Amino acid sequence: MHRLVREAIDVQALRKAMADPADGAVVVFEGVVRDHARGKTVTRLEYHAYESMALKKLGELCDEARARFAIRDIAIEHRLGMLRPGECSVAIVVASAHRAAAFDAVRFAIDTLKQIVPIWKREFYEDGAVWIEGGN
Amino acid sequence: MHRLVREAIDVQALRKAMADPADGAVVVFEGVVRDHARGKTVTRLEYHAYESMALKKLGELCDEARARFAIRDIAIEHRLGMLRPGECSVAIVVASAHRAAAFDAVRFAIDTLKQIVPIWKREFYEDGAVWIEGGN
Amino acid sequence: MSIRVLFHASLAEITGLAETEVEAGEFADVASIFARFLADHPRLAAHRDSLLYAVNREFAQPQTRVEDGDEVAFLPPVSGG
Amino acid sequence: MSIRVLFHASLAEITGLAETEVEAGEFADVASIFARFLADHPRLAAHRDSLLYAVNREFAQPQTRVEDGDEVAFLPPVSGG
Repeated sequence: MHRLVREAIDVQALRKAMADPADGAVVVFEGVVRDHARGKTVTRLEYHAYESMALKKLGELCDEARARFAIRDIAIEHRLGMLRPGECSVAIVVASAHRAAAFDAVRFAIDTLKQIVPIWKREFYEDGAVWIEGGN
Repeated sequence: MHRLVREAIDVQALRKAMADPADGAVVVFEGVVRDHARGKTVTRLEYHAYESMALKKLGELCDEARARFAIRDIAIEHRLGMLRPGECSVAIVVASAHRAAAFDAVRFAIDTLKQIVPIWKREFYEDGAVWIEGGN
Repeated sequence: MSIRVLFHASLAEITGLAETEVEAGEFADVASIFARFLADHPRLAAHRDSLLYAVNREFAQPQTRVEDGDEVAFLPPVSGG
Repeated sequence: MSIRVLFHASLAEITGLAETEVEAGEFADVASIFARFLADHPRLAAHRDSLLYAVNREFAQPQTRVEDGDEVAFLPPVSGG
């Protein structure tokens, strides 16, 4: 399951939708809007996506995670629009029988998302706004 | 924060208690009771702890995670008593500015917990029960 | 007989265009479309070395061929997550 | 003048004891306390090579000295998480 959403991400609902009694481990990653970046106070953060391609790439990323790691399932939600510090920008949930594969898959998913999924953030400071190019 | 609890672990509450606008990443690990183990159907799982020592070791483990990794905070809850398949046996939440440290700290915490914290599980099958010795 | 052209994030700000079209017959590849907009928007030059290209929602190269009905997108390095 | 002795999980089942006491003066180290319970509960022998020792909630060795007021615990390999 992968979605782009404009409302707050409900991480708990995403995690509950993944529940299965065969799972022994669930790993959740939440990206959160920080109130500081590049030495400045961040007042808001805007996420923009090339939506049709981002959905395609998120789907491919989930397929690759399922193929490469011994996991049962993976779900990703990325938020778009204007966010405040403390809000969740992306949530990734992986459920598996054993924990090592779940950790590996979540890490693969967020690292790959930051490299290849066409989504961009614009940081708003007290004195202006900047599109961020390139991830970390 | 580290606790041993006899009621269901509220992962969402644990995560919300860790919220801080300086965080950019939150990683959550949930151990879940599997309905199968060792080729058998697991009907229930009982967790027993040497409670005073387990709390001491969990505290040391949290201190070590905070010292070794660039994280803001870590919280661990481990459940004791009788659990059913699908229930959460342990939850670990790490919040940090950047994700790599959060992943490393959660993985260190669950790996170390399984090696040194005096907690044991007894698996109940349809035809009996066995104390499990040694982790994975 | 047209190719849909998309600019995202900072590139949309520079061109003032999020979405437009060009005549399919006039452009053989992605690079020729970029050159056409570079002529009108010289500030794009500063992004030339870092930008990513997509044709029909798949990453592409400057020399990737384009044809009628294609969707060509110019993308800054991504920064989601 | 006593030492508190704890058995956990499978060891409590074997000994039928979760918690008991021994006279402090009669035991110099952890191993001597284990030997005392091994005599009464020979099934403990099968666990000798794998078990863990703790004195006052810290991991210890068979040769760790014990004294009045100590809490000595015998622990199977842990399996929490």
